[in-house]
Amino acid sequence: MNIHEYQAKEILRAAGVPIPPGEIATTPDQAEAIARRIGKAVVVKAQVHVGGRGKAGGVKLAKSPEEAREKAQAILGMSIKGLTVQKVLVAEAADIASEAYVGIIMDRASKRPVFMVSAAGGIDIEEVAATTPEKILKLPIDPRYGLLPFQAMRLGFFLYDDLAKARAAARIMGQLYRAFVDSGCSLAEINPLVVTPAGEVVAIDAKMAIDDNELDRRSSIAVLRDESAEAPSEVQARNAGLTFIKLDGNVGCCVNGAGLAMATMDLVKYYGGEPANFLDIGGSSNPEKVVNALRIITADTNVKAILFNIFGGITRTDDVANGIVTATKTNPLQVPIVIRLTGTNEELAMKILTENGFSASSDMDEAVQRAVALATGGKAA
Amino acid sequence: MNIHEYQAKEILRAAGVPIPPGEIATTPDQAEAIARRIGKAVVVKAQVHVGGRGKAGGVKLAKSPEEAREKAQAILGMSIKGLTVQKVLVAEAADIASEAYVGIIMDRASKRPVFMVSAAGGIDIEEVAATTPEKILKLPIDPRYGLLPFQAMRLGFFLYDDLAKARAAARIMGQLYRAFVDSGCSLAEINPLVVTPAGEVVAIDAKMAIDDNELDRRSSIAVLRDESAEAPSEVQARNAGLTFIKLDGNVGCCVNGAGLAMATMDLVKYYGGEPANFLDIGGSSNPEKVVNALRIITADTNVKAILFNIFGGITRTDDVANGIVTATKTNPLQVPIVIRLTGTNEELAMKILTENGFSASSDMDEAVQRAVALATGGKAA
Amino acid sequence: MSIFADRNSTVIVQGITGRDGSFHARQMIEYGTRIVAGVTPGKGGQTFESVVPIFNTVADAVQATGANTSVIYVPPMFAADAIMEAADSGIAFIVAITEGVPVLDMARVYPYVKERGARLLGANCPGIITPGQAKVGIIPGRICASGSVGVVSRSGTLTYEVVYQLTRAGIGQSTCVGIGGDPISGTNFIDCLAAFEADAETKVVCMMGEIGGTDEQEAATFVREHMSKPVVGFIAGQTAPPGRRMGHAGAIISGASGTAAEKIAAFQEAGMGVAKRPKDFVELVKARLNS
Amino acid sequence: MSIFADRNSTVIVQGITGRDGSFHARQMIEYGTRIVAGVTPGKGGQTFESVVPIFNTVADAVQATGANTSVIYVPPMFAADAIMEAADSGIAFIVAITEGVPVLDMARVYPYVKERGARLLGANCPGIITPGQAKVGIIPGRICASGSVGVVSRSGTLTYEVVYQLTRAGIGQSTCVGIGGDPISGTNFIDCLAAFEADAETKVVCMMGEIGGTDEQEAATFVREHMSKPVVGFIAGQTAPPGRRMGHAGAIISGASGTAAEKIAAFQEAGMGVAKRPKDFVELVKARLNS
Repeated sequence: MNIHEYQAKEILRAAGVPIPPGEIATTPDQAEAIARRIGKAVVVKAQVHVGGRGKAGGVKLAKSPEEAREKAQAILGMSIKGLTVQKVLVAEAADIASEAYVGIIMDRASKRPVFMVSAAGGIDIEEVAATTPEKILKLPIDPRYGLLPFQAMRLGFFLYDDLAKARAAARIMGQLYRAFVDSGCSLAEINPLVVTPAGEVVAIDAKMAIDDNELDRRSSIAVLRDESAEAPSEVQARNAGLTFIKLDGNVGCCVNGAGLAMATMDLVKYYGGEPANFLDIGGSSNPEKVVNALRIITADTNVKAILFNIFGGITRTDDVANGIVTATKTNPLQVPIVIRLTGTNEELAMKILTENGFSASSDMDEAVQRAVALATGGKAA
Repeated sequence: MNIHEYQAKEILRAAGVPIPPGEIATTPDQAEAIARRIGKAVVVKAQVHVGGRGKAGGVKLAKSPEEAREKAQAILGMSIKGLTVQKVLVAEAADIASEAYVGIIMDRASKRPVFMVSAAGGIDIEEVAATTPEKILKLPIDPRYGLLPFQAMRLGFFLYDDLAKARAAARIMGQLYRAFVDSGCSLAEINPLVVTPAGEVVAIDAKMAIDDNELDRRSSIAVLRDESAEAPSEVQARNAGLTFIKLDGNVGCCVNGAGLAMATMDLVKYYGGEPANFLDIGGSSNPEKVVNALRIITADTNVKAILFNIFGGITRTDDVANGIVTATKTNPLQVPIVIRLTGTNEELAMKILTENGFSASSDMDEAVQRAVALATGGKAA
Repeated sequence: MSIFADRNSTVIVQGITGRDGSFHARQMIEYGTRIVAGVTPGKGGQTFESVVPIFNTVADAVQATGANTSVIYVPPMFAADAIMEAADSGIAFIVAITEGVPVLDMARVYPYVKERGARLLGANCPGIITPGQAKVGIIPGRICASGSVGVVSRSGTLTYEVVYQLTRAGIGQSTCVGIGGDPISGTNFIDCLAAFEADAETKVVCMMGEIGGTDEQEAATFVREHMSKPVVGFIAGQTAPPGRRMGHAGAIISGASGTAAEKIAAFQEAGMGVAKRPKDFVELVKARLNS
Repeated sequence: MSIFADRNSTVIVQGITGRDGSFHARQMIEYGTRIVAGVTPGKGGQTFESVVPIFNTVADAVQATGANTSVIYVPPMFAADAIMEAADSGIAFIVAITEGVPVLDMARVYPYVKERGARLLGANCPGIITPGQAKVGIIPGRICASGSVGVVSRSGTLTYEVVYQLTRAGIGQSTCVGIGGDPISGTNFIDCLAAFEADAETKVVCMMGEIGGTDEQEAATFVREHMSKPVVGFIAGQTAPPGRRMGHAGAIISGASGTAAEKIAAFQEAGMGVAKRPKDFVELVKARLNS
């Protein structure tokens, strides 16, 4: 789960990280009032869950409260990579002497959180990693010990020669690591970490991604989810216990298991079609899930054919069949459906489907090919 | 550093351990008032830093506030193993269905904190360990992980078959471990942990010993030191940066280094004498320490001779010599002194002593023998 | 022969009285797996299905039965503790089925298990099956057949699909292992490839990877450098968009890394067979079994 | 020959600009120890005594000098971190002089150092000296002489006393090690006894223990079971009362355990020589050197 910059900053501020003041505004009026309270030049920043909002015009400097209002007016309602800006952060504009990057990611290779810091901050760290890796210090953290003081100092001295600045940075590293662990992050980043002309070390921008598996035990983090910043179909799917990702094709897919779901999408492509979505109904046998899945798939007007691919292990295929029957009785389908079922209770499922006017196959390739044909040519098999 | 039962209970209560209410009283009046507030039968318990206060009559049941006053009157001012009772804890008397022992010690062999629990509580756990070790479960805790939930449950089930009681005990184990670590303990004990007739699991008595080395970073624990419960000479020594332990003999010892100090005491005994104290002036060369050491040794009227044994490594023997000269000028000695010095600046030290009328030897055995002779026979060498 | 689990596996089920635990315990018993004990705190002394003794703790269960394997079906927030309990109690092979275990938990669990010399499979995995000998986990027994193809995969139902197609084509398996789709898991491809290489029964290995991370690339390097036996690979997620988690916590393309294209390229460089579709495994394996 | 430290030891001083660190760094240089770097955060780039380069971190110092040994003189609350920094930076032998390190810190430090394959001596110890080759710590160089007696002790000045008496009697030492008086320390008697047993130069070992714990008893068992070389032992604290910490954090008799009497009995059972007084070492060692 991604959270907004302003939310990440609130977490880091509570952990002790020095961050210039700022508040959230949903209207130009509010933005002006906040800028007035701050009483200095401010930056108006779109709060959306995508990178590159600066280049998209979502971050603007304002030297007066009036200007803050104008800039907020321009940014609010703007669309950045398909997401509409509903909130802006109005934050004090800091004077910047130097910019650094500080981040923690959960690293699969070392099986540990890894610090990445670089004195070349403010820009895309992946580009720095690709072109000048020597400018990045990567330091794996043993989660049993946490960030040790000597590690924090090593990171601090990598950024700054000066003891006071290295110490200030080390303190911030410790606070960032605490926040990373306490919030259940998979990523936490300060970019840029700046030194002001007065020599203070402060965080100007922050980003955090939360491990979805942590949300059940971290209610104060779970409430930070901003559903208005996500695609409505994905929100609906998540609330129904489904994993759904919208894509641009026209073959709606409904599969049990993430690996098989991806393989099904790939096979659609292999046979010349384009998947409309990734949808995993999981291992449960609840017909209700199938009903919800069909509702979500059919809400996408791009979808020209629906493909079910179910390998019954824990999932009972008769439950899936019943779900399909129930759902289509309530809301008759406007597009053709192709069903592939095999595994647990396969015979029963076939019987249910046949009795209700559906046909089904037990061969994956055959089913995918038919769905692609239906979506592209419009011919029902 | 030892802390009182009531202090340990405050720490554990703050950590969430269920403990029947109780308050501290320094007068019979207060004891009566507390008993009245509690409104039930109470136990009046002497707060002293020694074991076995129950057998010594320092723990008494009182069924009414008036009786609490009487019992407090009897216990306050009582002397237990040489320490005068200055405070009593007046605590609600719990009904007891069963008693268990729960303790954590820092174990040298496993280099870890080790839980010790036994359903045979309420009595001396060392006796249980010696006679029926199978009644004790010892569980080392990896300090990098802390007490893991499964370990807490294993301990809980060792005490109770019943799930609810095992869970309650497991929760208390976790709270005790937290308190152990957060207070910098070398020992933390609940004895007895009782089950009430209503099935609740509560702590009736608690004991904590703090690692002295933790006190510098734990000011909230350091302030719990009750100097009125310690021997005044030891308090004075500690405040002067010396390690001093009073013993019953008549040869006052002043040595640099704990190992050499013990070996010196042993040699006094070997040559037929009895050491009056353990005193380590440490590795510093500060003459002031020598002055304080002499003041503390001579305050003991049992002391019939004073023995210095200094092996100069970091310690400069001339500093020690100067300290002896300074101290004896201000407060002339009433008992003979024997000085053994060797090592760093030995020649200079000998010169200082000789010029000021002292003699000194460089041989440890010779010096100890002379000191013993002086203390027992009274003959100055 | 086989890897990690066989007829000598004596298995404890942690969470045996739960919804999933009880269902799959019955399935495993039915398959012939030696389920020697169950663990559910507070139900110690009872029995499961009138035959399997239940204990309060894994330590008790191991002491009473000498079990060497454990399979875990407990809710995600308790899984890390259950794994550590098994490792601490002397279990040598731990299979954690539970899905949704926080990654930070696994980062603490991994060195704990390793220090105790145990092997962990998962979490968030379908488990392992050695056809005709032992099923530890949730892989359906009836889709498998005994034979000489080793199967290792990051996914569940995709594994079933491939195993099912192999079995229908008359190709049996030595052992099928689902290592799970989480970013940090106890056993990776290389562990399984090394074990299959050492297993006399296994002649060919099938490996189903997916997008995210670099495990498949490292596995390809291992195949090139250390394996004499042929390996056929497949990568799911060629059509997945970057930056989106495809169901599995680990199935996510970060920036330009972890794509299907680079993984397939690594397979090809290692001289592995590459299945473009799941069904391609059948012909690719047949050709290698006969060569 | 020698144990743990010799003329090939290249030594970093952590806390070289502090009061104790600078004093003892000079003493070590004077003795001929190869002090190759100092570490004090914020003083990187400066030099100590115009010759020893100072670095901000141990990692920097090791990278620049390839040092294999570190000696630590930092305040007690920073000692645990300094030890871990040394171990993490690839130092193989770490000598922690600092007194007053919390025991809970050491409980966390011990497995950290061990995992990295380093040896820790201390904390709260006088260090080590191999006469004529290297002094790492605070043992006065002038009381030692090169020879064939290994010395290991839990105390500081008591060690000096014994070493001094040996030297005056013409008996030189292979290496003198002070393992420190804390309840948890990095190196114990057995580690040193095993090293002395393996050291060709060492003919006899002197071991000075004290009350508290069971290290001496375990050492006696080790002597009986694994040592061919004669060992002479001494225990300080025969007159110490139970329950009182005798200066050293570890020197405390708990209940009936850790007494001098039981330790001396263990020495006798192991067939060791037992010195009743420090001066007895001279005759006991002489007899064993000549046998």
